[in-house]
Amino acid sequence: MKCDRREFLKWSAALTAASVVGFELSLPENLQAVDVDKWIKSVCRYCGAGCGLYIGVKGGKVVAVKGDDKNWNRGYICVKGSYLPKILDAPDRLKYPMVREGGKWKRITWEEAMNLMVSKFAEAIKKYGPHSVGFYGSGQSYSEESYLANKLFKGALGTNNIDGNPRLCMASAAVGYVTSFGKDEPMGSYDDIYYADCFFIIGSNMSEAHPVIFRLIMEQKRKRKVKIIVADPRKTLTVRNADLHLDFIPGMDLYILNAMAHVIVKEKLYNKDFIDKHVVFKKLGPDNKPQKVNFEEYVKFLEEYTPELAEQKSGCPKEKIIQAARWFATSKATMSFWCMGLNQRTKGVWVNNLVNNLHLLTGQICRPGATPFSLTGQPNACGGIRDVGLLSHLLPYGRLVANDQHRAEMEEFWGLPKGRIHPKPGLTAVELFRKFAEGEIKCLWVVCTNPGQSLPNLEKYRKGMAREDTFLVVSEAYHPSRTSELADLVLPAALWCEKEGTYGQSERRYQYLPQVIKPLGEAKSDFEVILTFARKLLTALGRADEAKRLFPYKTTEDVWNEMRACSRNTVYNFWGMTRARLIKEHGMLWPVPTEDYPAPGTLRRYTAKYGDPLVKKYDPKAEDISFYGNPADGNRAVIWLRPAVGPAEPADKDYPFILTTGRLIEHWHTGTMTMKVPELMRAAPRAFVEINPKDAQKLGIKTGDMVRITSRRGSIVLPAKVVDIPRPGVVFVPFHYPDKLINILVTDAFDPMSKQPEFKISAVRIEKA
Amino acid sequence: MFKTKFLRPPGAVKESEFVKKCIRCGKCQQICPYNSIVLTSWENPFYFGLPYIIARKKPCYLCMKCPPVCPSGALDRTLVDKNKVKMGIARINRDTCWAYQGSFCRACFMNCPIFDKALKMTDELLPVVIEKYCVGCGICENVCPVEPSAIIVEPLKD
Amino acid sequence: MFYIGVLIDIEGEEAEKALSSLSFLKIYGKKENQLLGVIELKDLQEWKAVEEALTEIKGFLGLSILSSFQDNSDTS
Amino acid sequence: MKDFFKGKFTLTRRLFQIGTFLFFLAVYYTSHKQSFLLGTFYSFKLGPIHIVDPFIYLTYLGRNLLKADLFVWTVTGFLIPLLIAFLFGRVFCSWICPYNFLYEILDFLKTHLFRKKPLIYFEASPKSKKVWLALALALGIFIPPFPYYILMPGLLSVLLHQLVLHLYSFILFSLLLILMVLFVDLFFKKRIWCKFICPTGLILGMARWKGGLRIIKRKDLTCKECALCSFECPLGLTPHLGNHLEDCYNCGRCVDICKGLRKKENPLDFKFL
Repeated sequence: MKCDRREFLKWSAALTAASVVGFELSLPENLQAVDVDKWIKSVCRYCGAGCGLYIGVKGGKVVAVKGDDKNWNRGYICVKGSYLPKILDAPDRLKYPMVREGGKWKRITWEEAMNLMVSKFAEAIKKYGPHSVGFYGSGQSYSEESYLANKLFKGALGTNNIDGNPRLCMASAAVGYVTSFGKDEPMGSYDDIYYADCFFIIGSNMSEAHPVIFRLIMEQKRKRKVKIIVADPRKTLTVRNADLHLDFIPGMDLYILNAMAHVIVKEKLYNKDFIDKHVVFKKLGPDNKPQKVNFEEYVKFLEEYTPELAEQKSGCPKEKIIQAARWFATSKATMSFWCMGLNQRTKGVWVNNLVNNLHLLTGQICRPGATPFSLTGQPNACGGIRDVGLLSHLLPYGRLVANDQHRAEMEEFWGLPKGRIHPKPGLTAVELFRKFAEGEIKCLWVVCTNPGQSLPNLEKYRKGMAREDTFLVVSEAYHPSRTSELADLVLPAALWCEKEGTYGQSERRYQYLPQVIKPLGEAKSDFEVILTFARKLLTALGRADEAKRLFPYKTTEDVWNEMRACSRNTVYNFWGMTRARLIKEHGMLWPVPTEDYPAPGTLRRYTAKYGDPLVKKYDPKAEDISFYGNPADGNRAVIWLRPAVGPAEPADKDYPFILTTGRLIEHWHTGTMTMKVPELMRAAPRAFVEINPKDAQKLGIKTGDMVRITSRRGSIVLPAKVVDIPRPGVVFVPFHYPDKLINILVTDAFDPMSKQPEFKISAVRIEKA
Repeated sequence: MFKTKFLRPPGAVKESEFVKKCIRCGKCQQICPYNSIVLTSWENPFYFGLPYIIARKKPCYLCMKCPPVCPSGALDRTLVDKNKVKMGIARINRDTCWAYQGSFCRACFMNCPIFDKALKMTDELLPVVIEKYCVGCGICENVCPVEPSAIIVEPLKD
Repeated sequence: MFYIGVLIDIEGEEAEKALSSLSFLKIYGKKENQLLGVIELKDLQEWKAVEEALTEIKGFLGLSILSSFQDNSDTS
Repeated sequence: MKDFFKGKFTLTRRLFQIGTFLFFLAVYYTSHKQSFLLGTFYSFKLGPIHIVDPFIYLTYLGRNLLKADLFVWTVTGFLIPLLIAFLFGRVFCSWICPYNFLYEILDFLKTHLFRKKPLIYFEASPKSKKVWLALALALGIFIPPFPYYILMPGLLSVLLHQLVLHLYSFILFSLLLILMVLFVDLFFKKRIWCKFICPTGLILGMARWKGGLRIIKRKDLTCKECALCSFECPLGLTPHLGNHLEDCYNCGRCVDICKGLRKKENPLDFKFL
């Protein structure tokens, strides 16, 4: 980039000015970041924010990445996104299939690998029936790949033992939305950030896990008077920029949320006519069946949850709770964000319901700036798993396995014989690996995820995965990882821009990722692998005709068209999102019923006034707001009476501390990709345990001392980082580091409704090592 | 052509005085648990044997073990509180720092031992060094993902 | 040095010609009767002189400041 | 190889020299965990006391004068080597100093490999030694790095620690320096370093008390004037003439050799008080 400093600064001033008033100024050639043949529009590989970016290619290699300034992220990307080019040719990329023989890895060809896999799966199905095989998908594979796997296992094989790793991150949010609004997926979008006056962030460290969204909020904080409330037991960077911080004992946030509802009701801050028109009240009856109640009973239910009780239980001062409730209710538009802090809990669904309740109670919903927004962890957890239905209790696009009518619809759509889809929901992630450990599941195929490091109570499941008599196949781009080291067969997978497909991020925006370079070595895209496996397995099972009929696809576009058709008469309806439009646009938000429906699609759902095309279709007589996803309750949303309950494993005498795990900005989940980038390793080189200075002083621990952390399931030694981030009594450990498997200590108790394990709260003991 | 600006161990007296007072006995280097201290040789033969810290390779983690063992008063023997250390001041190069270039990175903020005092994040999520509290330990320079580091600790000039 | 991104409202051709001849102003974009440019100042005291120079030009309606960049590399 | 250790005093001296080497290795490998034993021959911390090389401390005082930090333990540490020298003469040089040990090893190898006529040893008058010491002190005061280019024991011990830490740039620099010094000392002017240039040696020599430990030639016993002791003396002195006291560093080699020849009543022996 040969231009002097003065020139660069003048151009920066011009460009910034232009962007403010929407002038079209293109960068002159010499100011391009680096000399690049061409820039190709794509999406970041990492978190659920789904930042659009341009990939710079030069001579068949990816050399640079820059933010897509026409997408929602307006050209911003975070530091790990900026280093994406470095993960593609990282040292231990898996280049060819390998099989484990006597503890050593032997290289084999793709045919041998496929034949071995097909024979193993076919033999298991013939001998023990279809329920003896399983599939563990990922919120990072592309939507088409997950749809294929779902169709193969639920449709062709007729087993529901297929689950995705969003069971560990988004299941509670999904069930929360379904119980509150009838259908899954948030109804707002990032566009609401520009209208919201009050942000209520709970159980989410946005500055680390969703940095670019957080940047947009901070931009609003600079430009207009906005109030930011953050409820988090750790004083993260998110908290340090907030106006009000609710600091509480982890697990006790149900008390706080109920207390906020209590204040809103007592001070008459609720929106009575909204409640009358659009809300019903329910509680779980004695026989665990939902029971309709009226508003008065809800008020009586809230009586008990006074701010004083909340303070006594959660340790959060009552003035702050009252202040938060008032700001939440009286602001012109309140937008709430939450993430794993609420989802990864044994009461995940309930606490999701409580946040939705606050929005329904105060009418802060279905208008610009007012919406409950659940942040997604993985880039395709929404588009590829929750929408495509790759969870053991789901069928594509809002259909449930347990619902006969839905099963009939899918069997008819896929052209399957009656009754092929099994009526009972299958095993969820934790149960799937429990059964695999017990040997009931004979063959398991893990694609694009790392359960060997991310499952809770890890030791038990790692032993299970290492069993000799079961067959574990892992499709992964890197080897060895903490899962592929336990596998019997590893298949090299194409990575990110080495294959094409679509991602669906948190705000229902589907975006297309083109293939930019050839896969490394013999790596193949999961689409190809699943397709060939499906055809070979069905022919091996003697159903060659079904193989041809069910899997006729040649490219991912064929699958995409089938998916569009499948979503046509559902609430997800994105029939208008043809592949061509997705390639042209910077992502589109469904529902997009027709092909000429303007980009970027529907920013807000359930409100006709603010542009949801399906309200008129599903609820003609509604004049503006209609929760058409919940016809059973008359297109009304549900406020649930959820009693406040503590965590499964609270701190006690011999385990006085609470361990919470989480992410850093530098690394992505189990670090198979980001730990190959030296710059990111420099910024976050090793695992540590964050300890509050007061606790550290009591235990005589200084930064850098080795500390032993013990829970009921195991113990681990980590360097201490004494810093005023976690509240007294809480310690934090990032789960990225393969050499320090913190998930061994984490409890695998899970939410009875969503089956999501409680990563966030485990009781531990700390002593100097 | 010889290096003249050295980042001295914590508690060091003024540079001109340090050169005269330090008897180059290597005790601070030996006690340092992180091997952060190296002795000068080719960099500048006039400073042969004087201890200094290359923050980019190994910063000073302020464990405060070296001042007590210094026999000659080159390091202030009584210094214990890491907040009172003054080794240098960090300077951010806005042209290469990710945060100032539109990406979002906060490695220096999260690893600063004087947490949220010596280095703060502004509303625009840009790192800013507060010179009054920055002790100049070099941890930020060590963790900065950019090569060469976008935040450099400049040793104290007399 | 300061670089101020500005949007200037003008009326008539000669105003544009006059503006583009100014030394401290560089025009980057033009739309109907609006010019987008960058004013370069050695320091803030110079701003008054710049403002007088601009207001003298016939057809100059007004300007709005949209962005500002400071180059402190030579001062610190 | 055997006669490198031959002789009662020589054997114990070798054990001292090897012991010192191993002692420093142990200190460097445990220096992260303990702070009781730390340092090099420039200054060594023993518990609270900072033993310090006299020349280093004198130049330190000279460089800093009033601003010098007269830490009580460092001052006591400065007096200890002088006290030992006062009582036992330059035993530090012969029994502890790594440079001398290295020199003796190389000298031993040289004499065995080349078998050539031994070079003449460097001689210096006491007056010139005093002049050089004064000059060295002045240089040490006005050019801070000066002492570290001429004090070999300190440099060798720091070099050993850098070897433990694998800091190769410093190792290369100091090795070159030491090899140059050894070359001059072995091939050009034998023993110039220990007899003249090394200021610590001069200071310890001057601090010697006449009544302290020394090697004397007894008058009452006849000496056969075989001069074997002078031939073996590592400093090239002439104990058989009895005029060695000026530079002798009490290594005891001549006493060993003399005993070796005659079973009893040999004229050379140690004397203390």
